[in-house]
Amino acid sequence: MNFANLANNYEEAVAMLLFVIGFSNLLLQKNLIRKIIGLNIMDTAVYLFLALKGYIAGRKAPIVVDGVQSVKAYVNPIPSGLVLTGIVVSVSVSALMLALTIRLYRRYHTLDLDEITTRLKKEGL
Amino acid sequence: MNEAILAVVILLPILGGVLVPLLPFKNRTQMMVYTEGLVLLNSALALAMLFHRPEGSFVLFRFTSDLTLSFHVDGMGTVFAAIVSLLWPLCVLYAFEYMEHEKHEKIFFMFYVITFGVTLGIALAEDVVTMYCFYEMLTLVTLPLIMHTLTREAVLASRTYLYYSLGGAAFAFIGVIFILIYGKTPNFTPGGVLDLAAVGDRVNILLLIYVLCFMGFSVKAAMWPFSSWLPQAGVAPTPVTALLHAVAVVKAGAFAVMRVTYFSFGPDFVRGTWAQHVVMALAIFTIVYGCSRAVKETHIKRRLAWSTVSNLSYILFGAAIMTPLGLVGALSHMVAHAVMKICSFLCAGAVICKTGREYVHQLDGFGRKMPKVFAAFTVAGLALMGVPGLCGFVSKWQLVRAAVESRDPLAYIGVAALMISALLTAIYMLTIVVRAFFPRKDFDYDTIRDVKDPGWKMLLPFAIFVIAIVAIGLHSRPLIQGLESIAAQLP
Amino acid sequence: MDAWILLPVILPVLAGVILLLSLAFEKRKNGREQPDREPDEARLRSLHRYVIAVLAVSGVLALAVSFSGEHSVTLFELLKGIPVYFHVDDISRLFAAAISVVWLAVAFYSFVYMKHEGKEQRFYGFYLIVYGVLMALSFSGNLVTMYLFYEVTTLTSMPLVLHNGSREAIMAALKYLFYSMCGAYLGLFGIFFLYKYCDTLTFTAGGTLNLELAQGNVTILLIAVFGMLVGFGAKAGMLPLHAWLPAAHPVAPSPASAVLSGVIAKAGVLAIIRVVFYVVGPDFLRGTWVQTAWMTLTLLTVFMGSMMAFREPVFKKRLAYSTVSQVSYILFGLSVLSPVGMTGALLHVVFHMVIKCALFLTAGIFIFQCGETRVEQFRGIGKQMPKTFWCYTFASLALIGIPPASGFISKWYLAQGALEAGVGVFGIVGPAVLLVSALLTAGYLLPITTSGFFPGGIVKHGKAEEHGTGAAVDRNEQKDDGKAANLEPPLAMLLPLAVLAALAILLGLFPNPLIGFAGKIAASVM
Amino acid sequence: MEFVQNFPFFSILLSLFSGPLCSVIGGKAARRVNLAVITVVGAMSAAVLSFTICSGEAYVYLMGHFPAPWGNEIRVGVLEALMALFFCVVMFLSMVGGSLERALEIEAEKENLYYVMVNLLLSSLLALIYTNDLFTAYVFVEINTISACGLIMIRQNGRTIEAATRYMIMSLLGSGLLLLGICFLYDLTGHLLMSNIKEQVQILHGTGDYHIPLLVTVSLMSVGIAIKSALYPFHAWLPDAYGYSTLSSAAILSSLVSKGYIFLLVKIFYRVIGFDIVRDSKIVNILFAFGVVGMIMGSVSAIKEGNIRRMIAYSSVAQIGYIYMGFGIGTTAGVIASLYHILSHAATKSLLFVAASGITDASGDSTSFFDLTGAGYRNKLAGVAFTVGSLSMVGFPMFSGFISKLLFAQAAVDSAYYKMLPALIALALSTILNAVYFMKTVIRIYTPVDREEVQRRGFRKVTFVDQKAKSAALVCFIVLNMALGLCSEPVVRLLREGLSLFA
Repeated sequence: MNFANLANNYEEAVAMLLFVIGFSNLLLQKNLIRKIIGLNIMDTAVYLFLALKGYIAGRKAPIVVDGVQSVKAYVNPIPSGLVLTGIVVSVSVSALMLALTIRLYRRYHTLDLDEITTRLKKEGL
Repeated sequence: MNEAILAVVILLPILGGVLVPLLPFKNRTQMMVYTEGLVLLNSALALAMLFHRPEGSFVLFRFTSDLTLSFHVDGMGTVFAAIVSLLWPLCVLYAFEYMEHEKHEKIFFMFYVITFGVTLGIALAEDVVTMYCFYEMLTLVTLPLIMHTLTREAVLASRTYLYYSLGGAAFAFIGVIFILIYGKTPNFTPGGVLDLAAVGDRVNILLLIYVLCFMGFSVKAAMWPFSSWLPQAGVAPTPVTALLHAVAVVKAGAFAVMRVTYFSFGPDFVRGTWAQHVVMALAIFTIVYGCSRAVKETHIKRRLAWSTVSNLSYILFGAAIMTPLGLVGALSHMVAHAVMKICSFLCAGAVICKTGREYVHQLDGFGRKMPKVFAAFTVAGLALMGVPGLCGFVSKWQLVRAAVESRDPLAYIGVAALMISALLTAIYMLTIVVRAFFPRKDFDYDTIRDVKDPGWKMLLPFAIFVIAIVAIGLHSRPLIQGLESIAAQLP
Repeated sequence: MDAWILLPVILPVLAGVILLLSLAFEKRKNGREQPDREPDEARLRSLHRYVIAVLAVSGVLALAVSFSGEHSVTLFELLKGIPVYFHVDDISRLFAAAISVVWLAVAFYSFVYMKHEGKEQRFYGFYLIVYGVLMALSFSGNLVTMYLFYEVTTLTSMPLVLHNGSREAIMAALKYLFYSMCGAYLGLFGIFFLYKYCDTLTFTAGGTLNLELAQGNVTILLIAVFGMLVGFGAKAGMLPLHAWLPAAHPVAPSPASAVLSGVIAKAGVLAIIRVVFYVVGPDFLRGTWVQTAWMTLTLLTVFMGSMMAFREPVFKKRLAYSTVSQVSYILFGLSVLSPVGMTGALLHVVFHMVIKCALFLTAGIFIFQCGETRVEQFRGIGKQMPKTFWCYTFASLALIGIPPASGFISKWYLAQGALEAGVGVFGIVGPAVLLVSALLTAGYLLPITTSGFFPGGIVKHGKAEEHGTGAAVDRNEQKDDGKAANLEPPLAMLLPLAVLAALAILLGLFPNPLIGFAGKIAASVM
Repeated sequence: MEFVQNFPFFSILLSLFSGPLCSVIGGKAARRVNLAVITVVGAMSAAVLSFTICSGEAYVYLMGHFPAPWGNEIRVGVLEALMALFFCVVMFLSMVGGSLERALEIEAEKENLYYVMVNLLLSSLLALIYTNDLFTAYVFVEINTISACGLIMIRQNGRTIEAATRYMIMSLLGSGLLLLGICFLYDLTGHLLMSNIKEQVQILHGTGDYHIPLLVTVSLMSVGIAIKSALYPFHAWLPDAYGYSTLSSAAILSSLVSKGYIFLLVKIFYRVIGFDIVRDSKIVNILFAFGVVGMIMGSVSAIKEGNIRRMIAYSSVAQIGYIYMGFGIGTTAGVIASLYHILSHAATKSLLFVAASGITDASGDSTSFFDLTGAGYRNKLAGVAFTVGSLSMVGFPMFSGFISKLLFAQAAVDSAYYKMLPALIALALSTILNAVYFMKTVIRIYTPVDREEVQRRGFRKVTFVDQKAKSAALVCFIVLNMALGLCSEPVVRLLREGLSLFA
């Protein structure tokens, strides 16, 4: 393995690290709120990654203020657009998750999903 | 002759059977006349068709361009179809008397008649897919017949039957797929259809698949280790056990094995390989195993069922010899076993139905009270043992001849197994006979005062079967010649 | 076509079937009436007449068939190339004649004896059928036909064994059945192989084995033949399938035991003769391990049978073991595969048939008259039934082989055959075993005579009816009764016994025609 | 350009906007709107299908005026149109079949919200089917997830909420991986349109550059979608979600939602990466292994289950295992078998759910196994339908399951040794296991109980007239199933054509 590239691409590495942190939180945490936080970290990591990819050092956003320059002067706007879309998606998903969590908490007064499952079994539903 | 009749004989009982519970019969007799008439008509049609075999084939339906439901009569199909067509009317007749006291008669006869059509479908199938389809269907339409009494036992038995059968079919299915892919054609062709060029270096895989397929189909033929469903299924009413579990269903399994062995994979492909030895060893083991279980069993129908297990493996053994003579042996035992086992089952059924006694030790002195039934039973028992002059000897002779000619040491062991099995057969059949005819010195006949011979509807089948047993035994020439001509088609 | 030679087969079988059917029919007519009721005297007498008439006619027919030249008849094809085929040759003659004579004699005897067993009609029905089947067996002209009638013999003779219906009898009958079946199937196993490797299964003196075909398959053929020897040996009481004999004989009615051990056991011998000398051919077996094993088995059986008989207190069982031993004499004679040995064997077939029947008939008389079955009960019995006892003594002497009684002749030939057959160590061991066995035979038969005539005190035996069947006599109480009762059986019982005993001696005195006949047979096959 | 070519876009748009529309109208009206939308979409899909069959090639539809590589595109071929049509049919029947349950189980004032979710689900499914843009696919995957979650939790009880939560969590894990995979691909190729990505990937593959990142990308996306479509062992949410949600939700979820994802995976394999590259990257072997294990384990869990709805749900796990096994075989024949199984399973599983509800209706609404005894006599049609569904699951000839089994087996035979035998044995074993639990149920519902027992428990008889909608749906399902089983050849041909257009 060539770790030299790791230093060059440290941003990507950070994004991946964040992704893993988020992913494992979402997967392993028992507490629902923490899971949701994990989810957000994970999504953010992806957006960070996308944003990094979309930015080329020294170029501007393609917002035309003072006349069109050469294409080389701007970065591709699509990645940024994707990030924005992604954020919308992740916000709505988080909202839904939180709503579900509230429902569960009202019903079972706990945020631990496993415990809820055992309660459900006791309920015999 | 028009090929469409092939489909007619299969569909007529299926449709006619469905009508049984729907038609507004005023009384039992009307239903009887309808059912018997239907079955007789269909048998007559089928036999007429078998005598003037239509040359071509009839395609009923196409799944895909190469998967069809198509029918064709050839020699082997003729044998099976003839057995079935001859036995069905008799058993329906018997069933009328037997079922008098059972509930849900109409449903029973519906499925009983449908099974006729499905069994003919297996016999007349032109290709391996058609046979597989009807094979599966057979499982399904016979299921309600086993469940018929709806006792806990019956439900359990039907479940076991279903699992075993479907499971077997699942493995057989693998074989069917291989035949479809590696065969030149899915149609049954004497000597097999495998395209050896396409097989290439996959011979061992194909042999493994053959073994799986053999074992899959032989589940219905109750080969060890898949034999335990058959004795359990004995809870069904006797017309079912007699006809289905001694002839139609189990023979369908054996028939399918013969089809894939001789007409799809091809005997030349398998002969002399480890696959042949595996299947033959299994068959040989079952021959002895079934008999030993029969000796241990005291419930009379279950005892006969174990005996069927053993006898079916005679057929499988014949099939596993994989020479034309082996086919002759297997087919002749198929015929012979059909008559003798159905006869003994019907006797057992008559006893159970008329007296409610089900265990061997309850049959003391019955020979004097039900002389006709037990005379028939004795003849059937002797035939099963292989006494010369009765049909069992003829088929056993053919089987052993094939085994000896094959010069395979394992086949020699098979011959020994046949002999052991014959001895065990003597034990489990003759103990019943001796008990019935020669009760203990102090036996009090008043305890079985109510026992007497059943009515003509039961006795007529007995008479016919006994005559058949003796006739085949004494004059086997035409039968064997016919079977040899079938085997002669093999390359 | 000489279809008439089947008359002695068909006639008794038909007659027997009619008896059985009329029994069933009558039962039906009488409804629930006690099925085991005693038939009245008149009925019984007509029954006896019927039986004797049938037997006599068929016996005469059988003799006529036997001694009117070569006959053969093909009935129909059982299987392709395997007809049901009858052929009368010398072996058939020997067996048919001997069986007919003995059968008739035992029938006379049973008329009286069977009174105390009951169910006569059933007994005679099967008795006649078995006779017919045995005739068919003797006349069988090929292996499959013989096998067919061999099986039928087993099946039809089984009811004779279980006649009295006790639990032991039924168990013994089943044992007999299954041993015989086991043997028959071993035989069938061999037949399958012989069918493949022989030119024909029709009996041909000297064998029909096709040695070219057999080339390379000798091992399996030898195994098959050995299986047949052991299998058919079952009926002849050869080791290892001998155990049915001692079980079946004590429980069967004495006439049945007599024919079982005198005649039916010989069916096994007949089958072995047919297989070895008429299908396989003695040359194929000579010097192989099969011959060695066969000889070993027979000698073991001879010795073991005698030993067991020696130790056995129940008289009929003792006789049964004796049969085990004696029939193996015959088999030993055959196994050496020499003409002299075979002559001896054939002679012993006839002699043993006569002698053993006689012995069993005496055993029956003891049971019938005194209800005694155990050897130690016979003390002093000779004084009350001297005629019976003399017959017993003569028969015993014949069996032991004391010159000039018949047994001597056959044993002489047997020993000589063994010595000159060139079978190595068996040439010495064989005669030695025969000698030891003869001594043992003397040891188990003669003490009965001595203690019967010389009880060493006053012992009186009562009639069976007075103290119940099988009960021991309380001798002390009867001591003062004065003169002991005459227990001599009725003439109908005594006469057949006397005839047989006389035959046992006379055949020994004038053996030459028989020896000539047997020698002719032996010469023809080797 | 012909007018009919606009239909895919119209159908997505129609269903998307009918969603918000439903939120402002009443429950009954919403229901009508919903059915109408499904019908119209179905009709349009049929028209598109016939158009594509006639034209014999796929076409690309520009969204807006930007051509590739900048604009967003829809791509329509035979396969897409067929799937869209089929999904509409199944959804329509499921909605009709479950109408009675919805009336009972959903609070009246929330009923219109349910249709919002259904319409959104439909639109997201259509978008997944038609889109040619990976990021659009991602967005609609999320919409799909959210609306499915709504479908689960619309019936309010603890189980459904818990199931919805679990479903969300698993789905989010999956879509996170998927998203990451898409980002990687974008990073590697600089494109989001599938066809453009494929060109670049082929070049990359040719040069051998970025071999490992490509492999990672493929695995990320495969695993992500596998998680979302409940491949064993990621199935924990599934039994609760299918078992306790309202009937039409269960039917739609089991037969459509997971299938939408799987279809997306097929598109990724064929249209984005290229199937030969996928095959060479050993990822198919992993899918194969999980598929085979899933086939067995799903059935084993189903056997142990005492609740009929959950049992059917577990059976879905096994069936999804079949589909992944088909991919895993790594041949086009295997993929066709899987695609056929998508159809066959959709038709069968929703049939089973509806039939099971018919059976439970006749057993005092108990889903417990023991209460079902004799239900086949109390509700004859449902009994027959359940039997048909079971037989199809067992792979009985004449029913759709048989054909897919046949296709799987044929595909397996032609594959490598080390896959052929496990695949065939697993097929056989799974058939047996299916037989065990399905036929056990069939036998149970046809085991009569005495009349007093029925009266005491208050079980009612259900006739055709009582539940017209459900009965009609059942009949249609049976016909659909048997049609797939008996006339499979045109369908398979379409699948084959469509797949060849993919490449």
